[in-house]
Amino acid sequence: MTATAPPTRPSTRTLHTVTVPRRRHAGRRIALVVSVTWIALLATLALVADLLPLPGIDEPVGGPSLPPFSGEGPLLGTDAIGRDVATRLIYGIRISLAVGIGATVIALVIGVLLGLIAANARGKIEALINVLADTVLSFPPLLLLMALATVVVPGVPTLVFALGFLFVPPFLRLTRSAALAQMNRDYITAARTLGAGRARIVFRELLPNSIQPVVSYAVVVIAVIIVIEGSLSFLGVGVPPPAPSWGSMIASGKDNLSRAPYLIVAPSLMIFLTVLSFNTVGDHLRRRLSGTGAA
Amino acid sequence: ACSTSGDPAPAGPASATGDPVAGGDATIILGVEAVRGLDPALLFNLTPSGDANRMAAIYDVLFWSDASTGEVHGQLGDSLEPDVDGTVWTMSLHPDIVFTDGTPLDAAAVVANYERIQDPATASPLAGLLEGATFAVVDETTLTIELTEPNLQFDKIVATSFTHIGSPTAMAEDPDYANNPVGAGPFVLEEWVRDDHMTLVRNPDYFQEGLPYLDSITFTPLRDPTQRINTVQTGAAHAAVPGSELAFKQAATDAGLALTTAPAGGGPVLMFNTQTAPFNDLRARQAVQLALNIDELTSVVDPGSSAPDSLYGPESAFHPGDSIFVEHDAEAAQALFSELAADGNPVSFTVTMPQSGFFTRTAEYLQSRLAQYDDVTVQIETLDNATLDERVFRKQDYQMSAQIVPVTDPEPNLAKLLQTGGQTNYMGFSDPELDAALDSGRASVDEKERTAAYATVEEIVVAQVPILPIRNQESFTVHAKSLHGLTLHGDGSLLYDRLWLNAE
Amino acid sequence: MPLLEVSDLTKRFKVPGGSVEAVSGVSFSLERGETLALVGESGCGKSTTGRALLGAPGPDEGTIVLDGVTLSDRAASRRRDVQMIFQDARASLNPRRRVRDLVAEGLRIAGVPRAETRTRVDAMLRAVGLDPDRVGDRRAAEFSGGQCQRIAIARAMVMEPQVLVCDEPVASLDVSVQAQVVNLLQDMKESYGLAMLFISHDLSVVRSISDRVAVMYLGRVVEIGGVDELYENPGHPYTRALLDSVPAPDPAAPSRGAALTGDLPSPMSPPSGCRFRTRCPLAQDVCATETPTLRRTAAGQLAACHFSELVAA
Amino acid sequence: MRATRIRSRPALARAAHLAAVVLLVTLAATALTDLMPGSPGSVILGPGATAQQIADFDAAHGYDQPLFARYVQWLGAALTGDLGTSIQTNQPVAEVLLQRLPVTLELTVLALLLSLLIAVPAAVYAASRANGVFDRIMSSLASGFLSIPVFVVGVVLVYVLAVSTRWFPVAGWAPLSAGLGENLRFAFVPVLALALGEFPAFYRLLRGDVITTLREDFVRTATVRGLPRAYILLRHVLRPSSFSLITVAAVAFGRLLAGSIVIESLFALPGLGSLALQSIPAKDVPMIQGIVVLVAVTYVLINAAVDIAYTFLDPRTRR
Amino acid sequence: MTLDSQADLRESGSADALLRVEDARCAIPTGRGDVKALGGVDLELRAGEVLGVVGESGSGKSTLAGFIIGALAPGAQSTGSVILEGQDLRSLPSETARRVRGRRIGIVFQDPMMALNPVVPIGRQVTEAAMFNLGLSRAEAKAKAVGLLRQVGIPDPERRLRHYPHQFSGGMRQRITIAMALVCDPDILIADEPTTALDVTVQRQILDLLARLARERSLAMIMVSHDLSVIAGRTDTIAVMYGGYVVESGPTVEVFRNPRHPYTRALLRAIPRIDGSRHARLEAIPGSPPDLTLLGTGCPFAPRCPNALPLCADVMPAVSHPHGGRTLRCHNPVPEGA
Ligand SMILES: Nc1ncnc2c1ncn2[C@@H]1O[C@H](COP(=O)(O)OP(=O)(O)OP(=O)(O)O)[C@@H](O)[C@H]1O
Ligand SMILES: Nc1ncnc2c1ncn2[C@@H]1O[C@H](COP(=O)(O)OP(=O)(O)OP(=O)(O)O)[C@@H](O)[C@H]1O
Ligand SMILES: [Mg+2]
Ligand SMILES: [Mg+2]
Repeated sequence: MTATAPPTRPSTRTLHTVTVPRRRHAGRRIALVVSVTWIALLATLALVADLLPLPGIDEPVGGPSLPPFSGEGPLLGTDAIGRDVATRLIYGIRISLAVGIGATVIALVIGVLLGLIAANARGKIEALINVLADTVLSFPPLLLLMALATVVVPGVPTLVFALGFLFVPPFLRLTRSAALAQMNRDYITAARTLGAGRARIVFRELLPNSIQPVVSYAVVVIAVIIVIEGSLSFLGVGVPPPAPSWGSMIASGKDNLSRAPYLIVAPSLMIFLTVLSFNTVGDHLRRRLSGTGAA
Repeated sequence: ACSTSGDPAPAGPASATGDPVAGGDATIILGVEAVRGLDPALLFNLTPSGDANRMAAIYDVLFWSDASTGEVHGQLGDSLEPDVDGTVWTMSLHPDIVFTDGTPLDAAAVVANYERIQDPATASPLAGLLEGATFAVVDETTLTIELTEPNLQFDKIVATSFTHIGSPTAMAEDPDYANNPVGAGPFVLEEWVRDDHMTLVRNPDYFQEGLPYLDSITFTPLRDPTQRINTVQTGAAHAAVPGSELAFKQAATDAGLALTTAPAGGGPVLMFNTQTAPFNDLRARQAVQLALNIDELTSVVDPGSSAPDSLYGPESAFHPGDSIFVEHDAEAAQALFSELAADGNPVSFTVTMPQSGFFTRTAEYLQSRLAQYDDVTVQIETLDNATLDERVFRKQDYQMSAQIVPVTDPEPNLAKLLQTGGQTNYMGFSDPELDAALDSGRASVDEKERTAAYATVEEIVVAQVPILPIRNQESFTVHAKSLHGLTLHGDGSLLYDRLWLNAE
Repeated sequence: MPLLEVSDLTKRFKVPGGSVEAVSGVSFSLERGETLALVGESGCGKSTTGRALLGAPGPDEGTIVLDGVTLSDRAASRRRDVQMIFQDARASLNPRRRVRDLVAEGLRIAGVPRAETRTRVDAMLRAVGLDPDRVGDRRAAEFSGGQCQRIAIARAMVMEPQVLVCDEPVASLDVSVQAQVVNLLQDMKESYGLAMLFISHDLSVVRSISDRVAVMYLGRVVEIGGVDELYENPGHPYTRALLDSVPAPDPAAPSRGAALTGDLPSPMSPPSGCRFRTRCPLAQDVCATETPTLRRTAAGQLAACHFSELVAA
Repeated sequence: MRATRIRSRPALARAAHLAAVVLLVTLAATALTDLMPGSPGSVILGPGATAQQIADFDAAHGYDQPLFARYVQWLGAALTGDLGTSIQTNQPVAEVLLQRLPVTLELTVLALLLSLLIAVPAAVYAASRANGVFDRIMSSLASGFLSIPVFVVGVVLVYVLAVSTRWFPVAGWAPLSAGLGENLRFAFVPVLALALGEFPAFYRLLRGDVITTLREDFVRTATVRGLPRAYILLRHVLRPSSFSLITVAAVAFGRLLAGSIVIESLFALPGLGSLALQSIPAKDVPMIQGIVVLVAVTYVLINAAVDIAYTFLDPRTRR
Repeated sequence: MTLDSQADLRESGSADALLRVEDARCAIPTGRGDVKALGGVDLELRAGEVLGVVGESGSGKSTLAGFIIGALAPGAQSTGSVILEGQDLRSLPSETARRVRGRRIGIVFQDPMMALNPVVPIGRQVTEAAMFNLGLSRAEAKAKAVGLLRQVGIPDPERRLRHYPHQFSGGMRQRITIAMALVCDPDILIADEPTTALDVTVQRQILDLLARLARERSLAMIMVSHDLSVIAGRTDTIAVMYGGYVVESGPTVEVFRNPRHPYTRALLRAIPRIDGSRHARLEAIPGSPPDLTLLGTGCPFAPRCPNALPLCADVMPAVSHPHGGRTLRCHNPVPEGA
């Protein structure tokens, strides 16, 4: 449909898409600012956690399951073992973010590379990459994670690699379709007519122009993975103790739901706010970059 | 004894509602599915939340041991008596018991069951317990069992491991016997949809006239313990076995449910691998023993449970009365830790635990409390059951781990655990004196001698610390107030002939 | 010897459900300093022909000889002698790169030293009417269509090509800006002695810029000749219809001739014989069976029509 | 117009693709179980078994052979429809799978339907009044549910809908043979839990696509021709906005089919998830392979079906 | 009606205008600031008249069309009135106004591919408005659609009702959108660049078709185009737009013969002519079109204007009415007859 399109005059279409009344932005902008602040706060806390005057993550500070804000025990109470909930939440940032960001980065790097190769090579190599992607996609993910948990020592690195691996196909596909859309653009042709080699075209022309949707998607994937990590703890294949991931805190608090519901409230809230923030940022990036989904 | 019922005639709170009435369908929630079927020779998950309850309903029991005291009572069997030194045991059965396929449950059937277990082709995990034993049918209801060495406590082994008898005909003829069990118990398997439900209906030919009371029993597996209690609470089931965590007792009581419990001895114990560093050094084991405050551990890790004060349960004849367990002593513990560190052998170890709530919490507790001492470091490793089996139980590739050892009577579990080369002696522990004491406890007819022997056992365990008991065992079933006649046997499963429901 | 000699150029594309012969057997030549216009309706193969000269993608059949050298896919360095300006200038510029980098790209690939690149780029930017110091560090997305077209021209010209292929360079521009770009191209051509292949569907612009015109219809050249002869005395009914369809910017001008009927046939199954016959007012039975070849007309150009002498009437 | 439009691939290429994927997936499943510690024998026979017993058991089940030989053997049998026998339960794998599939399938289909039932009207309405009160509420709800692990949703739903109100059962399953009403009563809470996890993605996607479509010229044309708003949304906007939704729903279908383990375990549903949960620790290789094949084949078939569905939805892909 | 009498009526503030646009202003907020797409436009259309609106890209032509048909960009703020036979459509309740417009005003857009829903058969797209606005039954609407499609030159219309837009060529699609615009028998047809997306030969067909239909149905028509050549031969009156204003308007012949606004004049000179001479240098207009977000208070053409006075940069000239039914917005117009 590209080739048969008759010559058209410049259209104002591109401009039309940015049309959103500013006043309505206000709420969204506040949400964005709050989200970015929250993520920045988390990042800071994760970095300086060791410098803060906190008890150790495995150090008992009071009786078990003390409620938060009760006056007895620490501010956010203690968990079932009597450890400080606040401390564990803060150290939990490291794990949840490490898993979320780590896995996303792995998926992104591999996915983007394969996606670019697929878009460029076409033919047999593309078919092979498609088979691999569908293989990963059609392998029951939880089965893989559970099986993997028995093969290698469960832990953050394992989780990061496994989840990263599972998320390669979506990145691959996104990159491929973004790259394919660029492949027909004249600036690629122009570069080719100037004698640019394949690598130069892929990395100088294609990559920078197809990476944007991938990056905004990645932010959303971070959020998705944080939630998945939470669910994995329920099946016992999440982060092993005593490392305090938010998911494992919820999973261990779940059995106590009737007596100490606050034990799952705090980590749930952390996941909730963090995931919400990443989603907000992701949405914002997507809107900024694509101009769709606005309004 | 059980708190709600111990005697065949129900006593306690349940009796307030009157005499048993016949009829009714009960649903009972268990923790896991009988994945591998219900062949008594292939007993695996013989825990109350697993196969033990199903087996008891289908096969009934020859003999049962009281879940609290370990006393052995007859059911399908009448008596089980040793000769003087306990080498030859004579078992007599109730007359005229028939399996639900019509074949008789007689002495020959029992022998056939036991010989099948011995047959290597069966690959029964129980084979070891019957190694070398020979059986003889005396008459239709009597048989003898000759052991290779004297064991005056063999009745307890029979009551826990060889108490379910299946129809030899069915076993021989049905290649898929495990999925189509035929017993002589109070109920007959009618329908089994795996992971959904197993329906049993009343056995009209049950040997006790008028029993069972119930028309049917449905077992449903439910993995999540909280959900098991929820189900009983909402009336969708009559009873549930929430599992080994005692904290659920509280949840059940809060939900207005009844509890039937049987406090016993033993329970979860920490195991020290005495074959490798650091716990090949007695001081390291002692240091941990001194460092931990078991009372606190119990209340933190499993609120609602109690700390053990002996290897033997509070109702056990062998309970010493005054505890000889070592008191928590932080300073002494620190001294030992420091001493070991000074020797160049600091106590640094990994605790390897199953991925269940209780054990994981125990590990975390351990780590958090030992973290307060200098010169100790603890790592945690949680493994799924298969890996745990492989690493800890088979290869003994661990430093500290845990297992649950119910000790209603020292025989057979305590012996298996502590004797040199014992079946569950994964600690690699060996102490001749202890072995002698166990042998004498097993072989002795004299109660005094037994008491003395087991007192010695306890002293050695406290001094040598191959294991460290961390919680009292207590079997319990959560049930609706309408369900009566709960009798806990063995590790805490029910006897199904006497269960009854009153219409509410 | 002409600078560029294209003979029997054929290019096919695979499309869902078959293949399209976008260009079939097109031949033409281009002298030094000459401008040849390629006109025709949408989809007739103009761009495909233009792109084939650059090997983007190269032709399936036919030869392209530039200055005596046959351009094969491998003669990459010679390819720099042919440069292209695209219809949508903005789309032909990588939006994430700075103007200076865009223009310098070809020189860098060719291995021209850094300092020389810089001076040549700046000089060329100035030549197209942009101030290198003001625009050099900005990105293409910040410029208007006309400015983008200037950047694209600079990028092509800095390579000092012998042939410049302009694929509808002004079609996307406003009238007031269009004139600026057309004039710039004229200037470039004159000062660098370029040969130009000017692809357009706008016959008015073509008239003002080209020396010779080739009219394409469904992948074939139906008429080729000097611009004045062709405009005054078209030798092919299609050329005639095209000229008649162009509206005059004059309310008083009478509309000429009758409008063509029907639409362009599907390029996947072009009509037999003369491809224009389905819309041709002069069509006879012979047109369906015999493919007309290019023949010289009375006015001097070449036309592929069995009845070219009737066209003028 | 939209990038998600997929050109239908030739049937042969598609079949080859499917075969390759299924081969790879099953090979991976076999290899993975091979990497797990212990052998089937050691798991099945338990810690008490002797090394000899284990070796005998493994040999009897063919696990002494190298991975590849075993795989080829399995594949040969599988091609004739024989998926082997479960090591753990001795049941034929195919039979067990057939028994489990309806539960998971019903769960998946209902969850998908319910989530679409929530997402589609909400998204269309919200998009047509973008930034309105409804839009804001729905978007926050969607973000909220996106941010909660599914088991937390499940646990809370149990408390609200089962334990405190007793409207629905806490757990368990009633097959369709027990009557539709009963079946739905048991299915509702788990289905709702799954649907609440899925709908946000659908909602957000569709909302965005509807907003994009609303900017299309043909919508403007329809508006200025005086057509009623609701008619335009239904006739003109929904269909061209639903292409990506269908792709994503297909992926969700595959994911649910394989991934409702958490919910199946929480609600004790006799589906593929609980089967997987039992089979993995037990190293029940034939069963694991069976589950993987089933899920993979369904996944690939669903995606092929979606490719075909495009043809019906989008006339432009038709020949 | 002669040109002169038309001009007279106009000057007397004609009451018989079918459609009148008064002081149309429109600002579209964007991330970079408000785009002043219309700065105050007045326009008149009489029954049977063809009005050409011409101007370069971004000059506000489409916005003006949108203003008339009530379809501005979301969030756009607009004032002014659209008076159809004495009734101000913009003061009616929006639902009513939309129905009135749907009935009385038909519109054809630039790109027929975009204006047709790709997944709905064209039969439905043509008939639906008739069913809703005229209350026709399905069968009646269908009969009407068949007739219309035949009228616009779609062969075999009964069969083709079931086809989808992509199964038609560009020219046929544009014919279909014209049929869609005519299905409610409107009095006014607005054609916003109806042929820009089409080839010259097809453009000719469509323009001829529009002219024929306007004549046969005595339609009043507003033809929007950036191409003076398209407008030249086919309109009665013309309005030249620049930067959101109508800078000059009047009878087409007059404006072409004697452009008074410097922009109109420059534009006419910049157009290449098919009958022009070879290598004739075009007269380019320096500079580039205005950025409507940065518009000051002055004349938007001032920066490019050869006649600009210092005043022009600050004050937008008011509408003046030189004779002959023309309007002009210029402080320093080209002298008449120059
Ligand atoms: N990459 C391609 N894949 C498939 N078909 C193509 C491709 N490029 C061009 N075509 C087809 O080849 C034919 C000629 O296309 P080309 O772009 O050369 O025409 P054109 O004369 O430049 O048209 P326009 O005026 O619209 O630019 C058309 O039918 C088009 O559909
Ligand atoms: N939805 C919108 N969002 C932002 N700006 C807009 C929007 N619609 C129009 N504009 C701006 O308003 C001005 C007038 O646009 P309009 O589409 O009316 O111009 P036009 O004369 O029709 O141009 P063209 O010939 O390109 O169609 C332009 O500057 C344009 O960028
Ligand atoms: Mg082209
Ligand atoms: Mg416009």
